[in-house]
Amino acid sequence: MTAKLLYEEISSIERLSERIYMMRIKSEHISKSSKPGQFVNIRCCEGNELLLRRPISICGTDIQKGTFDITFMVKGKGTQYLSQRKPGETLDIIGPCGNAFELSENYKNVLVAGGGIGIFPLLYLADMIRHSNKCSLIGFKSSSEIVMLDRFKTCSNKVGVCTDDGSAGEKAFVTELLEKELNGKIKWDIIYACGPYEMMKKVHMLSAEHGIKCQVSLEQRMGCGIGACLACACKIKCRGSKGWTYKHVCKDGPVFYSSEVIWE
Amino acid sequence: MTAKLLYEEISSIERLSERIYMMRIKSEHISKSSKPGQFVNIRCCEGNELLLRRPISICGTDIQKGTFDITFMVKGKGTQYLSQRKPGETLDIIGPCGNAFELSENYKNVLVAGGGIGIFPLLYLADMIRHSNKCSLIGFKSSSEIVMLDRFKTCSNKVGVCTDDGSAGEKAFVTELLEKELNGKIKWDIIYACGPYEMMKKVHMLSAEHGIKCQVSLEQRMGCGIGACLACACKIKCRGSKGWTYKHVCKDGPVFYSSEVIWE
Amino acid sequence: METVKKRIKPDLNIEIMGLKFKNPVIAASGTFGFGREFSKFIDPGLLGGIALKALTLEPREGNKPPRIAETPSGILNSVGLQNPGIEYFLKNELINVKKYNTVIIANIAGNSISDYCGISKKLSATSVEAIELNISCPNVKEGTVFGSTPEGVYEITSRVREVCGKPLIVKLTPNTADIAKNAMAAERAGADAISLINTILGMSIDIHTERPVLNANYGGLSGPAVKPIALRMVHQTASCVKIPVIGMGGIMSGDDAIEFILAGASAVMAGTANIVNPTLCYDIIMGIERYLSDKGIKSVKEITGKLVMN
Amino acid sequence: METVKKRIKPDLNIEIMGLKFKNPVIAASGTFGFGREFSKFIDPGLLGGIALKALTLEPREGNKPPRIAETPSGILNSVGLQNPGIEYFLKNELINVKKYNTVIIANIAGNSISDYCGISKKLSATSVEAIELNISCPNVKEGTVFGSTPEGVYEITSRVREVCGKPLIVKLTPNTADIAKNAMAAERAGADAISLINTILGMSIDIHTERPVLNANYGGLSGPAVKPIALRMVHQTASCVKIPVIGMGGIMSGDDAIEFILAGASAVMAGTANIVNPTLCYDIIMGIERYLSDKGIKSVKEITGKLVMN
Ligand SMILES: Cc1cc2nc3c(=O)[nH]c(=O)nc-3n(C[C@H](O)[C@H](O)[C@H](O)COP(=O)(O)OP(=O)(O)OC[C@H]3O[C@@H](n4cnc5c(N)ncnc54)[C@H](O)[C@@H]3O)c2cc1C
Ligand SMILES: Cc1cc2nc3c(=O)[nH]c(=O)nc-3n(C[C@H](O)[C@H](O)[C@H](O)COP(=O)(O)OP(=O)(O)OC[C@H]3O[C@@H](n4cnc5c(N)ncnc54)[C@H](O)[C@@H]3O)c2cc1C
Ligand SMILES: Cc1cc2nc3c(=O)[nH]c(=O)nc-3n(C[C@H](O)[C@H](O)[C@H](O)COP(=O)(O)O)c2cc1C
Ligand SMILES: Cc1cc2nc3c(=O)[nH]c(=O)nc-3n(C[C@H](O)[C@H](O)[C@H](O)COP(=O)(O)O)c2cc1C
Ligand code: FES
Ligand code: FES
Repeated sequence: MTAKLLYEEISSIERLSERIYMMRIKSEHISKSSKPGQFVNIRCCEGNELLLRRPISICGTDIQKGTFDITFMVKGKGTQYLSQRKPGETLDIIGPCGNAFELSENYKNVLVAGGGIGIFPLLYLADMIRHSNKCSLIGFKSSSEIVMLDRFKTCSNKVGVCTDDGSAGEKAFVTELLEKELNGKIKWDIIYACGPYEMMKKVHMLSAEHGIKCQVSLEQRMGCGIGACLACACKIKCRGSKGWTYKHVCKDGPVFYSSEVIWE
Repeated sequence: MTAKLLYEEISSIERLSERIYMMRIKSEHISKSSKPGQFVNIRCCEGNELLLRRPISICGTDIQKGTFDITFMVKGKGTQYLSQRKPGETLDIIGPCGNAFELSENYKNVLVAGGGIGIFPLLYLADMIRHSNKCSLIGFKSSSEIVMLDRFKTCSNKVGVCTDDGSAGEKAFVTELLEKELNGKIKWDIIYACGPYEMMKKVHMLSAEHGIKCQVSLEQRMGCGIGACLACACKIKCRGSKGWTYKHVCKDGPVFYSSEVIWE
Repeated sequence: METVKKRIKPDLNIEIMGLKFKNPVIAASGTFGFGREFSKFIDPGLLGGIALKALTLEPREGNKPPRIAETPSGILNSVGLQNPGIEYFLKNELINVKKYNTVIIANIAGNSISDYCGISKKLSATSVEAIELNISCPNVKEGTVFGSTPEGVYEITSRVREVCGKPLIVKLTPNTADIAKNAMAAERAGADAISLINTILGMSIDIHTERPVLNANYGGLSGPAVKPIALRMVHQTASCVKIPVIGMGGIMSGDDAIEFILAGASAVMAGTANIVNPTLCYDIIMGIERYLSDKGIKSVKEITGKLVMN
Repeated sequence: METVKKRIKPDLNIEIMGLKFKNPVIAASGTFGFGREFSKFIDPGLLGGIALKALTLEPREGNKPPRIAETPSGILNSVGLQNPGIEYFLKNELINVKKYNTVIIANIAGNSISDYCGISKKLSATSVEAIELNISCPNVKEGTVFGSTPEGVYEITSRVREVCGKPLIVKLTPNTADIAKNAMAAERAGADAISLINTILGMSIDIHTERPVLNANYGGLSGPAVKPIALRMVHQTASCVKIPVIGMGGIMSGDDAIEFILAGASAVMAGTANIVNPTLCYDIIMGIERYLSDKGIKSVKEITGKLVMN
């Protein structure tokens, strides 16, 4: 349950697309204790040139084998470093960090909506929801960035795919697919969303319009990742005169009910 | 002849003792143009945490195969990095840098005196002197640091070995072995020396007492390694009121006649 | 030639401002919270001390995010004094942090001298062991007003001194032309110790959005990048004042800490190190011990200011 | 969603102080010598300009070695103005450096205002294109005397201005509390441009010898470590003066240069980069070109000061 500082061995690394890699890491502790929505915070350099750890969502675990997976897109120097690691090397990791998505057997019909790198934690989530009707809606920039589609198909009752440029699936935003589902026949119990801020904001608005619960996973630049440095602030509603307070993505999140978030 | 900026492939790396490694690097340019006493200046990090290149002497070349060798002792982060490189990786190198030892067919009897990491350029030197009577005197801290003894034996007519702690060879300093040779029967034409400052200073004094030419290879902390930044100053005698001027180890050296140097 | 000295277990205890520290490594303010989160990774009782996150009279929300950015061997932060306020702290946090078997230093900030005096008075009646006057935070508008000139430093320090019943540490800003003058002003005004450096004002730009990375535009630079500057300032300060100097700025290892101690620091603080690795302070302590032991030095006190100038 | 813009070859020309530069990347003083050594690795004609190693009236030997030390993502230097003197330069070096098809900036230093005036007068009669007043070198005792206060900056700049027949760049020291005030003083006194930052005073200690690594004890910090500080100062300065600002401090790539340009620099200088890699200035130029081309921006001039504050 609690995050630990760990030195864990990489068991495999695979390139899924031009910029996306999946890494499997051996870790008794994380494979046993993690839940969908949680992340690990990884040192991404030898020496001290890049000081901040990179937060990466856990996107699957194998309790038997004692491993967990992360999937990441190469963005800057940190993810570049990660992409160049080889099996057998060790990584300096803190995890599992943060709070997971709230699962419940009462949620009979579940919508999962992810955009870009936001789909990775959602795959883990969709995998772990066992007894519900699941519809996964996933969006990519273009066909060349489509990854993990098969795995979403395996663990979902329905999958909707779209791309910004129409090079695969529908030419649409995830939120448009979502709107269609919400206007359809099924009475959805909850939406889980992860992706770009504007997408999640729109998802929140749709969920509010339709009176459906919605959880989102927020991103923010992090320092410690353990709730101490107060770097990763996000505006969350609360009682009191201002009506909001800064909570912290790494400790109070990354998962929040979308209705708690002050969307700006 | 001229130094170039090169990206060259490591062809092998071998651990000679606990802290000493020999690396063979493929380089047409350096193998062809380098001379004993010259060095290469190597970037020792990915990224920009360690900005300064490390100067390492060339300790041998193979013109046929187009390779050259360096031998180095792990001291800090830069040499640590070098020691962890693998064959097939490339290094960012400037070389060959600096001025070589002055060889001459007129030198019939040649003394080579090296201490610690100073022996590496001298091995290359001893190897290249073909038609003279060569006596190599080499000193180490202790037996565990003795390397390349066989190679010195192969290319020298006589080899003297000493250690500071007497764990191998004579318990003596190189300068003591040198003094014995100078007091012996042979009339030496030149001494080539490389090693700790105090050792070279003593070698210089002995050479002066005995009226024998002496060349030393100086060390200094370097920036550019090409004579532009003026970091690697050393006091060298010159005409004029002060009697000395700052010359630069990377460009005017590293090899100087010991009589030119202002020893402090 | 090195002579091998007999290995001994060196004494890491120090005593400054009348307080005993089990070792000279203190977690720097703002990077260790009130200890709660770290206690899951490291026993805070292993540290020499903890400087708590800055406290203000009223709760503060701090700056808008992003509040942190990475720079070469450094980080910029603009957290901006987010804290629950002194009352909340006294009611809900103090008892917890006092459980750790280590010296607790309260770091305080305010908008006005009377704020600082108010908090100091309140804290004087509690069990915190010392008060660190943060007159140097670059992340709030008023932050450096008090700390940038000798006059400002003198005024606030002497006013707080009057009401402060605890050992008083004045934490100086590096964003000044002459650090030693500010340190001497603090000493004259009655400070029991000087701590430095706080962060250096800096900026980082996202070239794709064409905006500063930090929402606050500017932030405070810390980490190894600033170490040479911090070390120089600690040396300048320690050469000018008689009260103890607590040195910080980029300490990531025992060897880094030794540099500061040689330069004149009686104790050190590590900030960014905690953010990088929640157990790094312990490695720093072990590193100091190893250095002393390798050199056969009996006590860390022996090497404070031992630096020989060229 | 990014819209793909048509790829164009952007225009890197700039014109400042009435001088045309083929691109905004200038080799920083002290790191490129008089160009001779570098010309073996890179055609200096590819650069926007070269700021020469500082010149003084008389030859100078500079400081005792060691003169350089490595720090995290930075270097400390204490070369200390070693140079052959203005006469030697005019006789033996100028003709060579003028061969390179690029703008030549003479960087000058001295012990007194009349030294500076003397050199400026001499250089005004030559073919160097501009004069950079180095009133900010931390490596000589008198180095920062002129440069640390607005009054000092004003005085020396206006005196040199009177005798200087070339475009005049004043190079500021970061070792000050308020960089903008110094910049404004230079502007008022008639400077044609401001360049900054020179190095930041720092120190590094060898824990085994218990001495500073540099023989001069303190040295000047440069390289990526100082970039956030430099960027902040360039931004502060560019927000306050109307004359062009030449930004530097830790530029190692085109992206770094873009940060400075967005922050308000009309041109940039790269110093430490040359020491790391003698051809890096060219990579910086190519990197700027790539950034502009990727964004479909026609001229580098369009983005000077384009930064939008949060
Ligand atoms: C809770 C959480 C979970 C995440 N899960 C994933 C995942 O599963 N897969 C994946 O590819 N990415 C994920 N990200 C985003 C990932 O953290 C960034 O892409 C990564 O940090 C970029 O690092 P870099 O060095 O490659 O890029 P750079 O831009 O060079 O990084 C510079 C700094 O900015 C920070 N940063 C940059 N982008 C982000 C971002 N989007 N969010 C937070 N910090 C950022 C970096 O951590 C670093 O400190 C997650 C982010 C968060 C907050
Ligand atoms: C001309 C020349 C030839 C050399 N040849 C060899 C060789 O063949 N084999 C070998 O093992 N060593 C050689 N050295 C010494 C070698 O350069 C240093 O051991 C090495 O730079 C240490 O780097 P580091 O990062 O491991 O140590 P660190 O101490 O971490 O280095 C810190 C900084 O100090 C500099 N530095 C440290 N020691 C020296 C030194 N002795 N001389 C110059 N700069 C130093 C480093 O280059 C670096 O900039 C030579 C030095 C010179 C000047
Ligand atoms: C995220 C963060 C928050 C900080 N908050 C405070 C603070 O509240 N009060 C304070 O006096 N200093 C604060 N500092 C400054 C540190 O205590 C320390 O002076 C500085 O970071 C230099 O040390 P370092 O390089 O070891 O981090 C903070 C630093 C960081 C990185
Ligand atoms: C080795 C060295 C020598 C320098 N000599 C000078 C000089 O003679 N005159 C000067 O104005 N600046 C000098 N500088 C400062 C640089 O020109 C530049 O202002 C500073 O290094 C910051 O830029 P950088 O980080 O790109 O190196 C020197 C810097 C270095 C590293
Ligand atoms: S990253 Fe430190 S509190 Fe969240
Ligand atoms: S290292 Fe730059 S001149 Fe020698």
